[in-house]
Amino acid sequence: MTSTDVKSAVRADSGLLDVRGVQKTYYGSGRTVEAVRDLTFSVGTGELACIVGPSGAGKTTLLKCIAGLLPPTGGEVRLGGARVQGPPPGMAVVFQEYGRSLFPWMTVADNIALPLKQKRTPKPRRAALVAEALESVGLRDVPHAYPWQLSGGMQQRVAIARAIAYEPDVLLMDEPFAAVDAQTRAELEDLTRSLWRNLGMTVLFVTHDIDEAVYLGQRVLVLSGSPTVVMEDVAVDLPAEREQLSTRALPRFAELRAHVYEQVQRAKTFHTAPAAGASA
Amino acid sequence: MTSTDVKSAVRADSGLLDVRGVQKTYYGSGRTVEAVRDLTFSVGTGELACIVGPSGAGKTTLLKCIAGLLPPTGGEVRLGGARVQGPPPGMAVVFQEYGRSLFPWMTVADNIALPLKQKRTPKPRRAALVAEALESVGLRDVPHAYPWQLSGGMQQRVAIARAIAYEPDVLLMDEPFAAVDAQTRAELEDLTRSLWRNLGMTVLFVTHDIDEAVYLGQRVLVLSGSPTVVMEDVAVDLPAEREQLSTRALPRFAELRAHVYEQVQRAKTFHTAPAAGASA
Amino acid sequence: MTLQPRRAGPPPAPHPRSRTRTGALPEPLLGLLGLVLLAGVLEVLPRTGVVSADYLPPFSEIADALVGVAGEESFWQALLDTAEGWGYGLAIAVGVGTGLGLLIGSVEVLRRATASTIEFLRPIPSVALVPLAVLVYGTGLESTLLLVVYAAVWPVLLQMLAGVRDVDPVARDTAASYRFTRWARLRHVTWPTALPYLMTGVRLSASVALILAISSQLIIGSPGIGKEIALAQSSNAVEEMYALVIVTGALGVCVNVAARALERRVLAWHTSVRTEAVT
Amino acid sequence: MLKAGARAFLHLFGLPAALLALWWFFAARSDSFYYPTLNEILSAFGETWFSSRIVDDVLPSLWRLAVGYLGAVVLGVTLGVLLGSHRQLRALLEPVLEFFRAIPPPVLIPVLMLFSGIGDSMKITVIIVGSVWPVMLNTVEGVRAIDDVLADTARCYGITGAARLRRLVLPAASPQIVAGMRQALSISIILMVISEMFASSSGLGFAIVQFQRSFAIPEMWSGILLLGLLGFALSLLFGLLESRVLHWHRGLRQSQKGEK
Amino acid sequence: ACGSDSGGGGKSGSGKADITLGVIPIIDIAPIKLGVKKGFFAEQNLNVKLQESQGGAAIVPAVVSGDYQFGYSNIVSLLVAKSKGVPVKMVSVGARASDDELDDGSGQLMTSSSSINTVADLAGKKIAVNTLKGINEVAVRTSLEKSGVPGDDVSLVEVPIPNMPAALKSGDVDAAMMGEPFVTVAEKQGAHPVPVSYAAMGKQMPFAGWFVAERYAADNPEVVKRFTTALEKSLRYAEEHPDEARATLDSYLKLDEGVSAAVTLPGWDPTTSRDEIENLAKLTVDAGLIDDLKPLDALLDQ
Ligand SMILES: Nc1ncnc2c1ncn2[C@@H]1O[C@H](COP(=O)(O)OP(=O)(O)OP(=O)(O)O)[C@@H](O)[C@H]1O
Ligand SMILES: Nc1ncnc2c1ncn2[C@@H]1O[C@H](COP(=O)(O)OP(=O)(O)OP(=O)(O)O)[C@@H](O)[C@H]1O
Ligand SMILES: [Mg+2]
Ligand SMILES: [Mg+2]
Repeated sequence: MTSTDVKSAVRADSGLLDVRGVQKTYYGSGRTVEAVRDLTFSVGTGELACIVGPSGAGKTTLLKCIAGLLPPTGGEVRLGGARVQGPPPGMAVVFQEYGRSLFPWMTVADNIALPLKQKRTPKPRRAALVAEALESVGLRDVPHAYPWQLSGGMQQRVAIARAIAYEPDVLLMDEPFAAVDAQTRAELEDLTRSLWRNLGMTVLFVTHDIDEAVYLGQRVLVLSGSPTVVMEDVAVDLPAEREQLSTRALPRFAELRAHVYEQVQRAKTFHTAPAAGASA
Repeated sequence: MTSTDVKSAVRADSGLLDVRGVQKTYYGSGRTVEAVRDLTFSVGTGELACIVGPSGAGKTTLLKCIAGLLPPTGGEVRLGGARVQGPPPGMAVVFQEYGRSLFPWMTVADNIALPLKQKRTPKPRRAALVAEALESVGLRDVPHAYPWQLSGGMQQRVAIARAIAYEPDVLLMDEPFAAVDAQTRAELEDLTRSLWRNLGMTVLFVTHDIDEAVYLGQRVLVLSGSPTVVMEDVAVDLPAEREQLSTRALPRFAELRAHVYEQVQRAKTFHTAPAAGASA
Repeated sequence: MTLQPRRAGPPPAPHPRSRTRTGALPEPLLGLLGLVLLAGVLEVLPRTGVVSADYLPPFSEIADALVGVAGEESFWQALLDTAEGWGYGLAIAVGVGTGLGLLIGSVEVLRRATASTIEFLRPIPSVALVPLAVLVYGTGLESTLLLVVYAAVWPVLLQMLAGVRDVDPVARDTAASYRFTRWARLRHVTWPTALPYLMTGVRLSASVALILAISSQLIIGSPGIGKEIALAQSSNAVEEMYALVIVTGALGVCVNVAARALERRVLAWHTSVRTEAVT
Repeated sequence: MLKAGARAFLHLFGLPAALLALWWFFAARSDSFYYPTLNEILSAFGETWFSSRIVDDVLPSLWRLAVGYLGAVVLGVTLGVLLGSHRQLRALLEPVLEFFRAIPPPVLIPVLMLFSGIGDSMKITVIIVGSVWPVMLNTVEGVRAIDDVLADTARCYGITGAARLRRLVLPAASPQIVAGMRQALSISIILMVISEMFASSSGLGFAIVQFQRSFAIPEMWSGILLLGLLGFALSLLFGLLESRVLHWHRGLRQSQKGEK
Repeated sequence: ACGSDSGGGGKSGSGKADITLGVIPIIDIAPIKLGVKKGFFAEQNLNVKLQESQGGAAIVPAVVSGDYQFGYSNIVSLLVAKSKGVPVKMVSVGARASDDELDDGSGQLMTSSSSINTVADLAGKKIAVNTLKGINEVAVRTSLEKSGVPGDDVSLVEVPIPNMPAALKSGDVDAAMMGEPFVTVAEKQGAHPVPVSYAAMGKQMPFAGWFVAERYAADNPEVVKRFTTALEKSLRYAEEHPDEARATLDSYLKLDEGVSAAVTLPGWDPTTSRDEIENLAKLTVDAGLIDDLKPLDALLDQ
């Protein structure tokens, strides 16, 4: 299949993501880890799904398989009907290792502009997108700094800015707000939702913060501990208009939150041999 | 002053930490940032103080100055009466960039054991400490893996395990739980408190999670946005015995939480020209 | 650094270069000092009879000869000839080595398929190829170039191969996920990662190329410093020979100064440069 | 399994075989005295090297090579670590070292002869002096590029002195050091040859030069062939060492590729 | 590259021909320099360019490939080359040994050791020669055999001539086979000659010659003829005017003050007789460098 074929197929139904029986085992020097055992779910075009699960469950692995960066050992990922075999067009990823995903040899602005250049975004539009993205993550002042001159949280926000400036059809985010302060986090959450609603992207959002998952998502997928399966798929039936204080104050929010929390707690001991039970 | 002098001085009052008028400006290629303007506070021996503040406020910078890794541009840090000019003995640091702070050429167990070897901990004791520390962060199964074979959260927990196995007098932690899931986070919080109480360490804990700061600390220092000053020093008058559910359910907890939240919100716009320091 | 704690207020504006410890010389001066010390050693060794002044004359005499040599027009012509063979050779070697390195390094199949051949060809000394070079290209510049390029291409190529391998997987994934074209990946990810390696490769190559340019003049007799050295040698003009050797060494020092300056510009972002820059 | 083996074989010998075939083709139709046919070279190879020369020439050469190479590695790493970690020292010594680096061995050898005579020690010195540079430069750069967070971590935990060297500096710089050692390997072989051109009465380089001087061209080519084979064999050995020392780096760099 | 006409390297005929000579920068080639200066080559309509190389490694292939038209080499090397089938032939004698086996400027064994005075004293000693398997080795072995010492009872090592005085002084070698100006240099440093020299192989024995590629000789007999004529004239002139020859030395060597007046010059009688050269060839056979005299015929024939 040529790349134009893929492209047009994706355009047709560019966001429909289908994860079918994905299985991933890492074979390393003497260490074999079955990170993901059997994951099957799908995310419709324009949906915003959050993924929670214990540390080491395989969330990052799953995201990489979806992004076409890692070939699954079994099963397949389909995006817009086509099988994902390499990074599909129109997809942006915010990596958990944000620090290493920024190019240290480029300034912040260049880091954000480069993917746009790759997309052949015209120059004036590019400059506007970069400035806008930086503005929206609260980094208006640093376009000419290098990533290593920034604090952890600022680096992470640069990575986010790069992804949103790209205006992707599908956005994968791996714990994107882990290093920012509470208030910035809230702002970024709202930013994510508004971008999602305005641009109609499909968003897959990995987080450890259960409140965040419930607040952001239309659905929350709860993964079990490693080897990973989908433990539960919680539909978040909160109103579409969300607001930090009022939404979080809703009784339904508290219910959902409690439910997901319970599930996550169960997730760690989901498999008969509860390997990772911290004992302290 | 010889290193034995420092050592004995530290032993005398090993935890008393005195930050006096610390100022730090980064002079970089064309970019000069006044990260910390004037910080003065002290943390008594055996105290547990949390530090919160907006992203980019200079928390990491402050921690590095305290650890003796970065010479302040102005002011000084004193530990146990002696001026800090290099990393003092008996101090452990968990870096925000946990991934880069693990030695990729060593297994997880070796990473934890190495500082102990440097302290001349006898071998059997060392093995016990390593096993115990791994157990307590929920990583019993991975001593022979390399750091890069682990997930982000697992790597962070290895860095934590290394610090606690070291049994330091002073423990500096820079957003140490940012990459772990909610339940593990709660467990690690309790672990930190129990270690602190049992070993009598002085702990300085940087976090973005205001709940966490209030739950953990005896004090919460709220830093302003860059250039940084101490905005408020909140004493946490919660009972010493804390428990995840009941303590967080206390009305006083909610009050403190709300207060700190408000302060942090104010912190971002504390300076009249909020971005003045960061501009080139 | 002052001992007094500072109060709030305007920043104390220490000089950005304040990191050089008190009492220490600025770096170019230090380097000069090193060279002066070397000259001192060269002066003292023969004077104290550790080596015979007949074979290693004191530095002052070499310097005298150097002044004499510098007065001759033929010397400058020779220097020019050497610089020509060296410059062209180095440029070709760096170009070819970099290109091949990027190509071979980023295509796994090529890397595997060429490894054995590269390892086979590398240890073949250029001097052994003299007859071949002369036979094919005569005794002119081309022969020198062939020998220079043959020897100087390997350091660049090998450094490039090592550098291309060192790409951070997260950076690579980032580029892949944004669907960078092959060219963009090369240009924006592989190239900057390999650049520090390449810098070392170029520095290695520069001296290898100089050495070969001079050696091949020495052996083949094409015009240049090497030929002058050979002539001085066969006339037992010891001082003059060392004077020419010193010129050779000085060329090497110049290259390094240039390379370091370039490095400070193009690698300002790299850990090695930025952690040594002012903090 | 077998398929993988066959592919490895093809990778190892495919290109060399093609090149040999090319040589065969061109040499067969050239009448030049200096390009003997492959037949002649191969038969000269057998006659020349499967004889007492193995003991008389090859073994002494290998011995000098081994001592010289190891000497260069030890010296290069030592100097490199020193210069890499002390900026002032580097500023002081770099020009001097660069000065010596630029002097051609054929010019340097007579000077070395003044100090170390004309025996094996001179040849070993030449090998060391010539091949120390790639190791040294790479070590300097490797040491300078140590991750700052990692260096801070070591400082905090009191990992200083010898432990710092062993646990932080050398491993962190090892990818670069190994790259330098790989360079130095072939340079050592070349310098072994060059040093044996002076004041020698045995050795691989000596033999090759003699062949060249006495116009035994097929024999000379067979010597060059032997040098190439030697380089290739040593690089295979080196690869084993490399995969041991740098297996973490391989793993780290490939970790994202998943399998393998 | 020099000369304007297209005959560079020259077709036969009497037109102007550009020729390049591959030489070694030693005193032996003074006559050529002198001859060029005197215009003997211009008389023959030859435009001569001299290219200095360190030795046969570059000269022989350059002559074979036609980059140089004529080359200078010692005859033993030419015999060896011929025995291996290198397509060259010798056109003229280049230099001869002197008459005094204790004073040969081109090849004289020098020693600093007071215990070495006769050839027999050399038994078991270490001797430096410029190139093994070359004329010096033949000279040393021949002298030893003549004195009843087995020819292989010395160990020979290669040392470049400029480094020989140092090697002698440091005791790295016991004796060294060197040429001028180093004989004079070593003498000044207290070394003395031992009767092992080119002259000891045969007084006035030709030891070096000029050669061409066979193909070139066949294609350009005329140029070769003119070259040998001019060469002969130059050699004779130098032989007859040693002072002028000495003066020439300073024009291409960088000798110390007074050295050019003190060095021993080789003989330059150009008469090429097969018998004289055959002597050297026989010695070469005896030393084991070639198997028989066939190369000699090939070298001189046609
Ligand atoms: N490169 C690798 N080589 C070997 N094992 C790996 C590799 N990467 C991940 N793993 C293993 O796969 C499992 C899942 O890792 P993954 O990074 O997907 O977890 P995660 O859900 O993202 O965890 P976290 O929330 O801590 O980031 C872990 O047990 C980890 O040790
Ligand atoms: N190496 C550096 N060079 C130049 N500027 C730096 C450097 N490190 C930090 N800064 C600047 O100093 C300021 C404070 O950074 P610091 O890392 O201390 O913040 P932080 O409070 O830890 O933030 P975060 O919560 O995001 O980690 C930031 O504006 C940052 O850009
Ligand atoms: Mg992860
Ligand atoms: Mg920080």
